[in-house]
Amino acid sequence: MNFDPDTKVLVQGIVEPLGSVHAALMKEYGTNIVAGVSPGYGGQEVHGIPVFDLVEQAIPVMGAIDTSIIFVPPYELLDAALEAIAAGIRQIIIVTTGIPPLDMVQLVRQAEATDTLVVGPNCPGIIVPGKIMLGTHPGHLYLPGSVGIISCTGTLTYEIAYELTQAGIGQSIVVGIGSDAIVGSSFSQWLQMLDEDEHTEAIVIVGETGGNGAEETAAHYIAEAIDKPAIAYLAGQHTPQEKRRGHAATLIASKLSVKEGLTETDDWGAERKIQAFKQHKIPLADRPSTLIKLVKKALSARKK
Amino acid sequence: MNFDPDTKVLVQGIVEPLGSVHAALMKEYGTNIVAGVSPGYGGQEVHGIPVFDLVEQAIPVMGAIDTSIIFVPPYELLDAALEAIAAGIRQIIIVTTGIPPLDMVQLVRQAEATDTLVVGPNCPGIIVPGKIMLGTHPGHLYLPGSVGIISCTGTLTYEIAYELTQAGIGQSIVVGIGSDAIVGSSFSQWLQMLDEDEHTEAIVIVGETGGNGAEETAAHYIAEAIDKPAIAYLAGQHTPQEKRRGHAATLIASKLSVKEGLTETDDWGAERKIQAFKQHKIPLADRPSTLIKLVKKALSARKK
Amino acid sequence: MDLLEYQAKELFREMDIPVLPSQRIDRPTDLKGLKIPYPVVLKSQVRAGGRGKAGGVKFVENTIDAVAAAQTIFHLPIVGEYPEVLLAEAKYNADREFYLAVVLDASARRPILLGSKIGGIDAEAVMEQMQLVVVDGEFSPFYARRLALKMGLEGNLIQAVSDILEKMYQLFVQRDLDLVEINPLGVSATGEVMALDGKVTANDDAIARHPDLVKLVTKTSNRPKMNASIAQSSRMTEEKAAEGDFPMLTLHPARDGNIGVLCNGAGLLLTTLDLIYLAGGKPASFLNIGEAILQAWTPTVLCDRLERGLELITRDKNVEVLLINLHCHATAGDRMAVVIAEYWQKRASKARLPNDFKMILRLVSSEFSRAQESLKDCPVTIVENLEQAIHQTMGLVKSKA
Amino acid sequence: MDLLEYQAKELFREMDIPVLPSQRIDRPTDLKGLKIPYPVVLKSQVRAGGRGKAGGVKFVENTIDAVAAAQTIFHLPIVGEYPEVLLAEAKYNADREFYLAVVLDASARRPILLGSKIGGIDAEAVMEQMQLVVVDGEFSPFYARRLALKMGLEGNLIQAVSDILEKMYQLFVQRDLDLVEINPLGVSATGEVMALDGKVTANDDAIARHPDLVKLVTKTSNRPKMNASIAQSSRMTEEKAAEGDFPMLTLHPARDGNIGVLCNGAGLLLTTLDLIYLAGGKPASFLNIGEAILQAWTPTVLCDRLERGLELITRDKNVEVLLINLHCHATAGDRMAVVIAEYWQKRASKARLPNDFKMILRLVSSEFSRAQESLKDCPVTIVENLEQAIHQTMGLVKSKA
Repeated sequence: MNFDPDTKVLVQGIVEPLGSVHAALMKEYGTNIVAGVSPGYGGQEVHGIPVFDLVEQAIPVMGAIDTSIIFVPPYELLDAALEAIAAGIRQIIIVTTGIPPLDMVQLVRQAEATDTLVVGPNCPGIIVPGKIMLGTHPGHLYLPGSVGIISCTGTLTYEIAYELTQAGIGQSIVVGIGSDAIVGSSFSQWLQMLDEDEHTEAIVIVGETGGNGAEETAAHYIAEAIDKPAIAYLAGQHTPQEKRRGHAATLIASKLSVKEGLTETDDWGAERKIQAFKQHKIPLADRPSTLIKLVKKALSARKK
Repeated sequence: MNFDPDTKVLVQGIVEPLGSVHAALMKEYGTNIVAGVSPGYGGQEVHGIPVFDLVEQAIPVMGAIDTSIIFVPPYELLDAALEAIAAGIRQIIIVTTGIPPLDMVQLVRQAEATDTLVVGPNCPGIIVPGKIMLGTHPGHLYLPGSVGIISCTGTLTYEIAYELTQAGIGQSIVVGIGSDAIVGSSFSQWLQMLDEDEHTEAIVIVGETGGNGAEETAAHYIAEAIDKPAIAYLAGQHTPQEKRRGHAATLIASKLSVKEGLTETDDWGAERKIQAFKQHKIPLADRPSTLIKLVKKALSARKK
Repeated sequence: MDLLEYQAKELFREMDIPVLPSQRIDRPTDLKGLKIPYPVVLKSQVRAGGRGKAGGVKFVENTIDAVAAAQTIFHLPIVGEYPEVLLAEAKYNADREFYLAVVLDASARRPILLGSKIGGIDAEAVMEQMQLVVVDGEFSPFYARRLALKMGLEGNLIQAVSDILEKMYQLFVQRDLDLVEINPLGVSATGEVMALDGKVTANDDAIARHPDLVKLVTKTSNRPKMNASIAQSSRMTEEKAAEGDFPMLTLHPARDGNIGVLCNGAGLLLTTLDLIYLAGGKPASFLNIGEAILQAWTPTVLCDRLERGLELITRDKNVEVLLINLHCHATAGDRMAVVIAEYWQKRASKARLPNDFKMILRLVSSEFSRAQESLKDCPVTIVENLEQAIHQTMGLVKSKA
Repeated sequence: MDLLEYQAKELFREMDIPVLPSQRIDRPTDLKGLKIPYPVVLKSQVRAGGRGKAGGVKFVENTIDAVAAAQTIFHLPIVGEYPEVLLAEAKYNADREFYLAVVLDASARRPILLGSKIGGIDAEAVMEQMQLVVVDGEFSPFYARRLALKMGLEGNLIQAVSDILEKMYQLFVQRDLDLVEINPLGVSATGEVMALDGKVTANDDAIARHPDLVKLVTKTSNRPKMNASIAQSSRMTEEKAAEGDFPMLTLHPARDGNIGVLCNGAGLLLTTLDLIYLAGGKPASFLNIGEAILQAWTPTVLCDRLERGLELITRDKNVEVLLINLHCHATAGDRMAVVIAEYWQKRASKARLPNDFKMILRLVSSEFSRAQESLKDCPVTIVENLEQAIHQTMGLVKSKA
């Protein structure tokens, strides 16, 4: 994990509409965006950022690059990410959405083989308030502090950070891991990293009761391996939902013709996620205002 | 390199005609063939060797396996080799011939990623005279001793070993690396291993003046990195051959429409190979009887 | 996107996965030109499960019976879905039946092979024998043999079944599928195998790069029914339009409520709905106009989606109070406010909104004060705090009661 | 196996690599039904290079000229090869011409991409600008862009050229090819690209698993000429028979000699020939019946190949002395000796071998004495030592002189 303010950052797909907008916003926040890449646009500039045709062209000019943030269209994502890995970049944040899952399988294989951290796809990325913003977080909602947030949602991540900020509780790091079926880094991976991060005193998990997210796994992982206080907020606890299949591999269960057989319990997926946190006595909020209270409680308990 | 007599050996394709014949011959030579694999034949025995359906089934029964010798048909080779690697086997000898080159590219990639030694394809394998035979070498032609042979030919390898044996010169290890365009391990790789092998006092390179072989590269490698005396024999030095293209990547030069441009010199490929050895003052024989003399000379010089 | 059985079998045929001779039947009279000898099986081509038990599969011995059976099946809905076509297929005498599938495992983040020595419609029995192999690295046929052995197969059946699995895997990868399933795989007394029924699910994100697949699925027009429940909707709100660049907007009607909710982002929508339920309110319809971060969504696109979203949600006449909850960043909040102001003026002037229709805009944006300015002539309440927005919404609902 | 230009272009079309409208011409009169508007280029479909300079490519403006030009080209051999078909193709005005290729690099043990900003027939100029990219890992399009940039391309041409390279690579891998080459790739003034000429080489070991490729290349019957030189022959002695299981035997006639040489193994054959030349002998014909280790070569197969090999080499009437040099291991040496004895008796009794025809068998086998026994009634000299075998062979040659 290398998110110092001087970490060198590249934007792939910088001439894409979103890439251009967010490159400017990141730069404005103070992120050290040293180069952009968009094939065919080499030699141009976007918001004063030099554009190259290929990632590997930027490196002799700019030196080793730590992180790439990718905004290319979905069918070009796998190639762009592999290009970044081949050029030696070991932190990749994928904002792009709509990526074929089998492309992600290939990317995850290569990331594992090269020890590359992949965040996303379909995610707002990472922000270390006051220091660096890598993705699409609206920087003005955040406040430097000691609470780490790991979220699999999009704008709800901003909402939670904003409510913490309004309550005077700053954040050490906020990461949106993405909400697609296959994501590059998991709740558990980030829990581990935040547990080791010296600036983080408490960890907030933001998830949903439905969806593909691995909130349940996160609950078990917290109980097993995390020393710092962790608090969860799951959206959807009061909104009626259809009964879901109870198999761990949701994607499997929802598609097989024999899915009935995969059912272990008949309750909601929601209920199982909620139970996982309750079982391990991990504080679980059902609305943002409750979350704030629980976080405050955890932080003051830690200070004693 | 692990070729002790107690090394555990597996034969893939043991029910194939060649596999069955050579499994028996290897066993007779004293090789510790612990299992054979041929899908659909699990539970049977071939020459008293138990047969399994899958490599990974043999391991819990027989313990970790060091080497697999593969005799499956060419289009099944890649799968068989990947199966062996996935089961943790790190030495693979491929006797099979007629393997599509792109299958070898895939295999070489996986072998590199897993640090697996691949010998062949289209090769007679390895023999450590008096100790172990892994492949198709006719054991009765060999004599234990201190000369290592690395050859890219087939029956000519037997011929050279036989002539050394008849002259009373024993062999420490004889390896046929195979004569296909893409081979799993090269002259250079084996030169390195034999240079480090405590039982080897001199190294013989057996090649051809034509063909795909990397004899020229071997000559340069010997000059750069090998301390032990090395002697080469190239077949074909007196047989008229057509003029060949002088580019290192023979396979490229022989196919491109612009190959004329790739020609660096206009002489035979043969002449360039011969020159490489002469340039580095590596003794080069033009007939087996000369080779014997040169080996004797090298051995006696070493004893002084 | 689930393919129909006959479409799945067209793909099987392409991959040399053995299937029975069959013929697509568009209307009962097609059976007079049947080229398959009797006895024949007629099968309703629907995406829903359980067609066998529901009477959607019939064995027939001659043309007269076949036409009558086809008429019956065409008029028999399976879980609410009428078939547009039937499949007439030769009969097969299976000695045994297996289950095989290739699917993506989200937690392993790898494709997996599934197999059971028991196939067919008794899901519990199938599951009891279910075996699984994760395809860790690049696929190679030994993964398929590994599954065949875990299934307990022996002798020639190992190769026969792993050959089928290999072709299923190739199909899965070549066409970017979510699922390839054969259930049952018939095994004859002599050890021959035959895909008797098949299911193929295309991936919505990947299908656009497979024109042949698009062509195959657009041959028939019946589409899977939309599931209105939010558990699904949090993922299904946006469904790729076949020809457009952007996900379609889909309205999700709830029951008995009178509050409309429009958000950008599924999680934000869920939180907003939670808070409404907690305050005693009842939603009528809800709509997610999309995460701000969606690929290629320029401010213009999100403004356009907001406008279309407003139109869509105000069509629901049960919506008396509309709560719009937006986080605006790259898309400046004031531009969104202008869209709302313009929409309000246009609709209100044309009397296309009821007089007592109320709107609350909860907006998080650095342009909040400019947004306020844009909305000053509209009867739209604008607030920044979420709990306050809920409070005001509930106040408006109660004032109407 | 080299494909003809029009076959290569069929594959290009399949991969959506842009090619010009073209038509295959089997006889000059086909040009009367030409569907491409004039002016048209007529190209001799031969595997040999240099057809342009040799007059095998002609521009024509109308049917009369076209028929005449076709007649000329059909009767014009290119490096000894007559075309069986011509290709009639639309004319293209290229602003620039590039060179692109995908080929396997044996030393890197990886496929490589080759590209030059100069294409066409001036090989030296093409080579001067040649750039190379090794495809280390799984292919991804960035490898193609890497080459385009090394070639010095800018702007839209980067994507246009790397798109073509990506498709060439896919073709290369999907069909297991040895080479895919486009030379020249025409680039129009507006930056459009067009494959003007193409070369595709199928891999002899892999082609059997690509039935469509087998079908494509067996459409025409003209085959590459056999190169009689041993430099090629050490690899070309065995050529896969299209329908058989085992490589075919091919006899390689030398010049002016009177010694036949038959060995098992190419290296052994080379050594044997070297020793004959060193002793002042001259080979007439030589034959490699195959390495003992060839896949699935049971003793029976090798015996059969020896028998067929004997028949083949004794057809060369220049062969007065035949030296057979065999290493026998899995295939017991005595069984090979029996084959030789039987062959000798059969042929000699039918007077199909000249009276003074001599045979030397050099045999390395643990069954040497049994082999000796089998040959005791034949006038075949059997020895174990190679130099001695050469010595005896030379003695027999000299005794005949």
